[in-house]
Formats: sequence, structure tokens, C-alpha cells
Amino acid sequence: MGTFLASRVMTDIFGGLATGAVVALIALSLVIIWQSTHVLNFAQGAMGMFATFVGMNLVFHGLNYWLCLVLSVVTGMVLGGVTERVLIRPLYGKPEINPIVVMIGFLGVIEAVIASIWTTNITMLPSPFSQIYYQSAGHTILVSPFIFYEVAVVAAVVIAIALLFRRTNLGLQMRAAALAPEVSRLLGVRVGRLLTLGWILSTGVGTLAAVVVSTGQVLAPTNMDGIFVSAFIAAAVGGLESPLGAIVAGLAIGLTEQFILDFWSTSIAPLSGVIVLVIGLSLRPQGLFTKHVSRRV
Amino acid sequence: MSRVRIRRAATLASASALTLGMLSAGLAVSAGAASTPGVTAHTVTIGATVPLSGIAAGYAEVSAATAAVFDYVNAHGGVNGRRIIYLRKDDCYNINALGCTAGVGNTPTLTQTQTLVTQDHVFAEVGSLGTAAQDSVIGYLNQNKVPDLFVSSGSSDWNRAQYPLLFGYQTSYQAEGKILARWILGHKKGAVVGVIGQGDDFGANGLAGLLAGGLSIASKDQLTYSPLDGVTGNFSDITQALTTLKGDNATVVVLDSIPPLTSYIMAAANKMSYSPQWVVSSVGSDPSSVNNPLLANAITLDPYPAANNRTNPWNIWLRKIITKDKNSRAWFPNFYSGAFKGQLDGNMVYGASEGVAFVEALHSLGKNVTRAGIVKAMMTTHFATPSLTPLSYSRTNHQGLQGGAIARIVPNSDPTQPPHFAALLGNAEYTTGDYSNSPIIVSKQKITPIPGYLK
Amino acid sequence: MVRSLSQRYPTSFRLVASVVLCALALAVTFVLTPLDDSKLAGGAAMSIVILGLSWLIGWSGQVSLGNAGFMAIGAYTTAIWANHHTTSPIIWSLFLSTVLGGVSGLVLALPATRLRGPYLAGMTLAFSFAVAPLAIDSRSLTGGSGGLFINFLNAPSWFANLFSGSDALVKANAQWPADVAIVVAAVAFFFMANLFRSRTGRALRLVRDNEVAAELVGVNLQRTRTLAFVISAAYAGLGGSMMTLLSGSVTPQTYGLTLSILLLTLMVLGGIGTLSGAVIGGLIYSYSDNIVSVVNKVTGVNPTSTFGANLKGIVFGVLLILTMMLAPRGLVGLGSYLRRLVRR
Amino acid sequence: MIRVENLSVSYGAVTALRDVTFEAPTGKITTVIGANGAGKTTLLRTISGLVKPRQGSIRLGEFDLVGTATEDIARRGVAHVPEGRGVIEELTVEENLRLGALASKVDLAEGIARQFTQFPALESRRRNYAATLSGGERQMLAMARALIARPSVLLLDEPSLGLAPQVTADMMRTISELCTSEDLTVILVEQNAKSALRIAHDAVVLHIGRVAAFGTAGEVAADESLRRYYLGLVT
Repeated sequence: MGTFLASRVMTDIFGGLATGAVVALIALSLVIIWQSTHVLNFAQGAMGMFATFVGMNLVFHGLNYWLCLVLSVVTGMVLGGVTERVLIRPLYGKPEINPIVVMIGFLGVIEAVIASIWTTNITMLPSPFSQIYYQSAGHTILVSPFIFYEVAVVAAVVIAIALLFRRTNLGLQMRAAALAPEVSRLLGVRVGRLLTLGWILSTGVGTLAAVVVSTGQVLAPTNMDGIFVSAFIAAAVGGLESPLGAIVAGLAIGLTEQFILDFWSTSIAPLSGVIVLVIGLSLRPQGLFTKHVSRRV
Repeated sequence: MSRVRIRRAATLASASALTLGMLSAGLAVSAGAASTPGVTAHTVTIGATVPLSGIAAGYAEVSAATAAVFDYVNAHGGVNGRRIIYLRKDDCYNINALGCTAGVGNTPTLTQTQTLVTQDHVFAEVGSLGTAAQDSVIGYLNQNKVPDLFVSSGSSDWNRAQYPLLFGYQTSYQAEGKILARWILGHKKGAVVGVIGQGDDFGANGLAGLLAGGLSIASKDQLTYSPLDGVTGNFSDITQALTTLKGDNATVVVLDSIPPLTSYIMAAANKMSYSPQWVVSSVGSDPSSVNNPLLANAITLDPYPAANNRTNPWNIWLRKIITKDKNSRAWFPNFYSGAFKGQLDGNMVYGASEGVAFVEALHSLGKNVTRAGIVKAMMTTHFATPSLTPLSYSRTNHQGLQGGAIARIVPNSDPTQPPHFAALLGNAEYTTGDYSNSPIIVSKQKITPIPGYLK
Repeated sequence: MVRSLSQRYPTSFRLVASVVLCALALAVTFVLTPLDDSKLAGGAAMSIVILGLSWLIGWSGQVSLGNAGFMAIGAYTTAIWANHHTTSPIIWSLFLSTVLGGVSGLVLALPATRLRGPYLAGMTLAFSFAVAPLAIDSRSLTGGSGGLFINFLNAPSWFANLFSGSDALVKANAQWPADVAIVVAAVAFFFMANLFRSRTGRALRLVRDNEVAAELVGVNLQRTRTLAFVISAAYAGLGGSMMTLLSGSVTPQTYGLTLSILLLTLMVLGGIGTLSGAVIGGLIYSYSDNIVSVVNKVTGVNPTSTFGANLKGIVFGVLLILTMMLAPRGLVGLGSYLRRLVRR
Repeated sequence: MIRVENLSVSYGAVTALRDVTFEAPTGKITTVIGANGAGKTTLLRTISGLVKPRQGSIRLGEFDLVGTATEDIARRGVAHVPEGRGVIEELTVEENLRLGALASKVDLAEGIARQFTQFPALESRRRNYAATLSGGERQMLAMARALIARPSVLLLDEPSLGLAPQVTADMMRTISELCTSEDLTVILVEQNAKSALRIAHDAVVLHIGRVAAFGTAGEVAADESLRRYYLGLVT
């Protein structure tokens, strides 16, 4: 019994980390946009799904999975850049509810557009890695090659982004543009372009997450809704400003959800985000990893 | 300031006057002669809310087959000189998502039913489909005294005293569960049995039937999925349920699911290399609707003669009706192209049977068509339909069919392709009255002859 | 116009105005077809919810995506109560739903009102996302994913006797719920009109516009925000209750994120923070299918194609974006703009 | 050389600058002095393109800066040390410096080394976050960051604000030295007219958006009425 419980807990930890990794990735993409433009992109999940539909649908026409993945991510990046230029740029300096409402409207439009272009049959996007769980000595451990793929993608992206921001001049300029746009402009930094770049980067990451989520799953316009909510909560609990906070909180939500799923109830699982949010924000209302609160009056 | 106030007051006064005027006008408008709604000298208008798009769009064939029967009857002079006008309104299985093109809000079934009743003035609803969908409007139909006949669902909800105008059609989920349980007990003795049911009355009634049939299912193996899974694309509860059942070494799994979910569940199980003996409710086992090779060898219940039986007179008659209909190609695309070309399927037989039954009830009324009359006819008519078990209603039983024959889905000769039909394994069985206490009876019903006026 | 009335005149005037406008709306239901009556009823119920949201966003500057969740609380309260007390007058259902909506608002407000802007939006988003699964899970109470069903509102005999002819029953059964919904909405609007004028209303505006100044004049920020949130939730509860009474059922999928987004859209289209904006929002809800079919006709899009079916989402999403970018005060703002243009 | 001609700026109905005309020659310090709200900061922000003027021109050599984007003005060699210094606290000293150099063609390593020679106090703190610096150090960092791109024009907005008198004096001396050694056009906005006039060559006195006086620093410093009415300096 003890070993059974131990293997069940281990299984949950693996599964939770896999879910959490994707949540963390979306949370990270939200933080990137928040840092650069102080907009909370409610359409992030849907935009990623749109790009996924554009690229990954070609799998069904015989194209290679990896080529489609690249196509999806590029589509996501273009969509992000255009969105920032057309929808977000005119709203800088307006009340904060305005961009929120606009992005919510955009969310509705994208989901409707996806549903109207692609027939919404239940079609499963094939996975390049087996989703069959490993067996060991007659016991099933709920880890599959696919889960390793999921975690590896997320880890690679997180490391790449960390390197970009910490080690490159472009990253330095992006940070500066987000932290102090006016000063940056005075130093010759092309802030407008960098904000667009922030969106491009963010939707690229978001699309990658959407592709990973949809792989081996039914491709549906609403695939990302639940994950987006979790990711949003992760970003908020992490303090919205902190990439590290978003990642940690994302993993925490994944684990919480997995354990609730296993030990409590499948239907309660969507509540795990709320639970983490309430606990996290009660402990530190300004976010777990935020050093100081700056409030615009 | 004060002048503004006076003017406002004047506005309000004139508004009140207008109010009274409109009130009296409104009362004058609604005067008219009393007659039976939907019935004229040469027509009877009936309607149904059915999924034509969205998650359960595969069932569109059911009401199309019903309509084809009416078209045939109309072409041959109608019923006692009256043509049947059949209005099929798309309600997307009452779930306005996933490809739903009905264009109606959050309560599609209610909105479409209101349209049928208040705008189209239907005489009755015939063959409206879906448990949850009909549940949401039976109160409305009852309130407005509209008969709701041959509901395409096997829920026990249609058999309630407070709804005297409501009659179910499909094999009762409970009776079906009970008969399936008997097969499992007879053929898979001692096996751990799990069940994955749709999280509404369909799943609940099905489970109740299995348990009434004497099957013991551990409570942790009684699992449900949300019918919204197909809408949200989030199938985590199904994955979780399969993981549990696999962990418990369940070798028999009963599915109370609609066809797309049957297909999904089987695919998901296959992905985790889990292959129990599937036992699938007739709701979700039609090979052409499931369209998945994994369905092969599943056990199901078939209330009708096997669809591939080309000698059964009803099947011959039905083939004629289907192919002769002017809308045939639009309504039955599977009959004209794809893997199931030229084949009758369960949906067609089902829908046509409802059409036949309504024509028989209407026929028995003669010239005098009233709502009270049709309700009475429902309980007195001896229906002759393709079904393997008797269809009969009484004052206390509005359930509809109560059985069928156990059938096995025959694998396709190419195992990578979906199976095409089910083979009946024996005689039809059915229960009568209260499913939980009444025994299972083996049907002696021979093929009922097709009434002369339908030929 | 209604807002200017509410600001300039005393309570008694607002009472008269509410009664007259309500009577006018009731009169209209007599001439409408039964189908239009049903649509109008839904719009009246929805306008209550929109008004509550409009108050929260327009007057306190807090964004909530959780009002669909509070509607669900009201909707389920009504269904559960009605199933256990089949003969109790609907006023009890309405009252209980309003109170429970408010109480659940209070529970959520405790952590939520400490949060600002995007945090609050996210918290309420999470709430609205969790309601459906919770309702599905609490099967014994909520009927699971199948939901709960209650009796449809029956027209009392004195009302039914007003009508005659073959259509009388259908007309009476369609109009009675509409009239009930209109009266309930009128009461809700009357209270809100007074609330706009009240001390709380003014305090709320101040908090929205300048927290520091509000604190200086002795406004308790936390309490004022919480109160605004609770009132908004109570209105959602009332609207949800009305929705259940009108549709005779409650199902979990009705009250998801999509509805929250729809509420926000209707409120923005009508005009944030105004009574007339909420009325317009409600009317848009009633006739949204007609609006879309007009768009269908104009563009020639086949309504039963997949694109036609999703046209509604696209049309309303685009309208929401355009309104927010070009005319953030909605149709009400556009109206007063046009009036000023005419006067000039 | 910067030539400002007939420059007018308004914020809505409020006019911040009216018909401002003056010239800041190369290799010299031109100080802009005046009371609070005289428009000094607005003038610098307009030169940098952060504020769009209603009319007038700002010539850098032959080129009119009006209508050019801030980042392009910076890339043309106009360095602006804003009010409050504008060091980015969340970045390290070295990152702040790197940021200053990125938009120009100067060699990064060499540029940083040069600034560390100029401001030796910064070198030991190169890996510290700017948030940890003292006021004087922050001013040094802001100057170094502005100079690293080898600008031709240096706009300084109240560099002495909040600094101790000794630190201010050092700062002013450094500015003076840099102006000559780098052949800079310096426009120095100061509240502290006294110390500004001491190092400046020319002076512009702003009063409610207008040029009240324009002359050499010596002339302005000597004009008793200017001192009394506009500068609040009492001998």
C-alpha cells in the first residue's frame, strides 16, 4: 500500500509538472507583455490557438509536424506584432480598463474566426512522441515520452528567454524600454519597436505553448481557455512583473491541479487556480516575487 | 429649471396616455376564433427541435428520415386528406457551441420551441431529440398544451404523471442497462466492470439499469464525463476515468455516451494501451456515426432489425423512401458517398420508425384532428413499426420502447477501417412497466406487417 | 437622459419616472408578438445584470469578469428554492437570489477588492471559470451537468382572461413572464437611480477618480469598494434568478466565461455607468439574433454556414473593440454627442 | 550649436513657452534659469522631441529637430539628462552605461572604460544596481551614460537638485571641463542660478514661458533687476 501511494504521488508530481510547465510558459508570455506595455492580454490563449490552427492544420495535409510548429510560431509572432500596432498602440495612456476590454473583444473575435474557418469536428492532432505511459514491473507510471517533450520545450524556451533578457543587448534594451520608456527614448532606444517586439516574442511563446497543449489532443478553439486562466493566475500570484515568479507559480498550479484531480475530484480541478490565487495573494497581495509596489495614481 | 420640470411632467403624462392607448389596442388585437392550432382542412403542421449542427449534428439523419416518411405519405395523398408539414428546428442539442449554426442564444432548445409554438403554431412536436434538450422545454410545452410526441431519448423523464401530453420513444436507458447487464453477467462472469456515463440523466438512468440488472460496479468505477467536454475541448475527466478503470483492471467498460464521445473515449483508451470489452449504449454505437475502427467487437443493444439485413420488409420499404425523397442527397450524405455508401444505418431506421408511428396515430383519428384526440390515440394505437420489441403506451406508461436485441459490432474486413454494421446475437428482449422490478421478457414479436396505407 | 433626471430630481420624481417608464414598457408587451415578448423578457432580466456591472465598472472603476458567476448563484438559488417550495411566490426566489448573490459577492470581495485593475479582473475571471465545474460537481444540489428544471411562470387567471382567441393561452403565457421581468427590472433600476445619487455613489466616483483625495475626505476605500462589489453581485444574482424563472431551467454551461464577456460587451455597447446604457444593453441582448440576421442579409452570408453561425461572435467582438477605441462611452455617449450636435 | 527660434509650446489651453529664441554655441555652456514653472524643463523636453511645439524651430546645425522622434534626436547626438537623472534603478551601473552606448557607433568596452576614467567612483560599483547609488553617484552615472555615446549636445536638467553643496561644486566643475574637452554644446537648466551662472558662458532667463533676458552669463549676473525680479538672488 505504501509503495502504491508513493508511486501514485510520484506519478502526480510528474503529471503536475508537465501541466504546470505549460501554464508557466503562458504565464511567462503574459509577464513579457505586461512588463513591456502594461497590458494584460486576455486574448493570449486564443491568439496562440489561432496560430496553432493556421500552422498545425497543415499536419492533416501531410506536412511535417516540426515544420508546422515553426509555421505556427511565426504566425503567432506576426499576429502579436500586428495586434500591438493596431489595437494596443492607440490605447497607451488611456484608462486601464480600455485595453482590457479591447483584448476581451479580440478574444471573442478570434475564437469565432477560428470556429468559422476550421470545421469544428473532433479531430486529434497527432503527437510526434508516444503518449503511452511507461510501464515498469507491471506498474504504470504516468510519464510518457510526450511529457518529456513537453517539459523539454518549456525548459528550452525559458532558458532562451532568460539568456535573451539577461545576456544580450537587445534584451537589455527591451528591459529598459519596459522599465523606463521615456529615459530609454532619450538614450536613442527605439522603444516603440521594442514594445512591438515584446508582443511578438510573447505571442511566439504563447503559440508554442498552445501547440504543445494541443499536440495529441483534440484541436479546439477553446483548448487554451482553462490553461489561460491558470496562467493568468500564475502571473498574478507571481506579481505580474516577475518572470521567475510566474514560472514558480505556474508549476505550483500544475501540481495543485494534479493532486486535486487525483485525490479529490475532477470537476474541482479548475478551482485549483483560485485556491492558489487566494492563498498566494493573501500571503503577499502584491505578488510573491515583487520587490516593491509601484502604484500609478 | 422649473420650466424644464413642467415639460418633463408633460412628457410623462403623455407617455401614460400612450400607455393606456396601446393597452386597449393590444387587447383588441388578440381577439379571434378558437380552433386547433396547426390544423387546417388540408394540412397538419408539426415541429421538432433537433440537432442539425453542433456536437450532435450526426443525429440530423434521424429527423431527416422522419421527414422522408412524411414526404412519402404526403406524396400519396396525406393522412386522411391532410398533408403533414414537418418543421425541423436546429437546437444544437441545446449546446450553442462547437459548430452550432442555429444562431440562437444560450437556450437554443427553448428559443426554437417558442418559435414553433408561438410563431409556427404547431399542432404537436414529434421526434424532438435529446434528454437535456427536451427536459428544458417539457414544462413550456405542457404549459401551452402542446403535445410532445415520440421524444428521441430513452430518459425516464418522459414518463411522469404531471406531463400528460408527453411521450418518449426511444428504448428506455434503464431497460437497456438492465438487458446489457444480463449479457455481461452471462458472458463476462466475475469481470471487474466500469462505466463511463454522460453526466446527465442519460448516464444516470443507464447506470441505474445496469445496477438493477444485478451487476455490481464499485462506486469508484462509476465514472462520468461532462457533455461539455466536446465543447471545451478539455477531455481531462475522460482521461482520468480511463486511468482509474485501467488501474482497477476493469475488463468490461460500459459507455453511455453519444457517438463522437464514444469515438474519443476509445481512442484515448487505445492511446494508453487499454482495451477492455466495450459495451456501448445504442445511443452511441451506430457504426456510421462513431466511424472508428476501435468500435469493432463492441457489444451494444439494437432495437431494430440489423441495418444490413436486405430482406427485412421494413428495410426494403425504408430504402425506397430514403432514395425517392427529393431531399435525399442533402439529408443522407452518407448514403451517397464515403465508406457507408448505399447502406442504411441505425439513425435512418430510428427516425423512420418515429415517422411511421406518428402517421399511424394520426391515421386513427380520422377527419377530426384535435390535440386531445392525438393524445388519446397515442395510448390506444397498436403501433406497427420496424422495432424488434412492441411499442405501446398506456395511461401510466409513456416510456416508449423498452428493449432490443444484443448485438456485436462486426469488424470491417480491413481492420484499419471502421466497422459497418452490428450483428444481432439473439432474440430481442424487453422489460415492461417498472424496469427495476419487472423481469426481462424475450420478445416473441415477429416482423410487424407494414400497414396498407403506407405501402 | 435618464441619468440627468436621476441627478437633478428628488426621489419622488425618480419614482414617478420609473412607474411611468415601466407602464410604458408593459403597454408595449401587449402589442408585441409572443416571441417578441419572450425576447423582451430576457432583455429585461439581462439589463438588471448589466446595470450591476455598469455600476461596478463605471462608478467604482473595478473590472469584473465574474458577474456570470454571480448570476449562476442567483439562478441556482432560484431553481433549488423553487424545486423545494413549488408553491412559494416568486418574490421569495428573487429576494433569496439577490441576497445570496450579494453574500457570495462579499465572500469574493474580501480578497478581490484589495486587488486592483488586472488582478481583480483575473480573480473574477478565475471565479467565473470555476462556477460551471463546481455546479457540475455538486450534483446532488445542482443536478450536475444536466442542470435543474422548474415550472415555467404561469399567467394568473385574471391576466390570462385579458386575452381571447386561439392564441390566447400562448400569448398570456409569453407575456406574463415578460411583464414580471419588466416590473422587477423597473424596481432594480429605481434603486440604482437612487444609488447613483446617494452618498455612496458620490464616494465611489471619488474613489475611482482619486483615491488619495477620497481618503482625505474620510472615505473608507476598502469598505466603499466592497460595497460596490456586493451590490453588483446582488444585481447579478437577481438577474440570474430572473433568467431561471424565464427559461424554466438552469444549466452550468450557461454561466461561463462567455456570458461574462457578453455582459461586458453589452455594457460597453450601451454605455458604461448609465441607466439608459443598461437598458440599451438589455435590448441589444434581446434582439442580438435579429441584429445578426440583418448583418447576414446585408453581407449575404449564409446563416447556416459555419461562418454565418459564428458571425455573431465576430460582429459583437468587433463592435466591442470599435466602441472602446472610437466611442468609449457607448451608444449613450453617441446619443448625447448627436444631441449636442443638433442643438448647435 | 543649437538655435531655438520663435518656439511656442502649449499644453491644451496653457501656454508653456512663447516665442522663445536663443542660441547655444558649440563648446560653451548656456544656462537656462528662471523660477519654478518658467518653462525650463519644457524647453529641454521640446528640444529632445518629448514635447511637440506649436510653432518655431530648433536647429542642430542646419537640421531642424522639430518633428523628429525623440530616439532619432538622441541618435543625432543630443544627450538629455532628465530631471531626477533618470538612472534605471532595476539595472546595474554597467547595464545603464551599456544602454547609453547601444544607440551609437562607439565601441562598448572602450566607451565604458573611458567613462570609468572620467568618473572613477563608478567603476567599483559597476555590478551594483543603480538603486543602491547615492545622489552624487547617480548624477555621475546619468552624466556618464549620456556622454558614452559621444554626443555633440548635452542637455542637463537640474543636475544639482538634492546634492550637497560640495558635490554640486564638483559636479559643476566637471561639466565645465567636459564642455571644453569634448567640445560640447551644453544647455544647463538650473534652479540654482548662482552656481550655474558661475560656470556658464551664456544665460537665458525664462519668465512664465518668455525669454526675459538673453546675454552672456556675466551680463545677466550683473543685471541687478534681473537678479531681483526673476532669479531671486540677493547680493
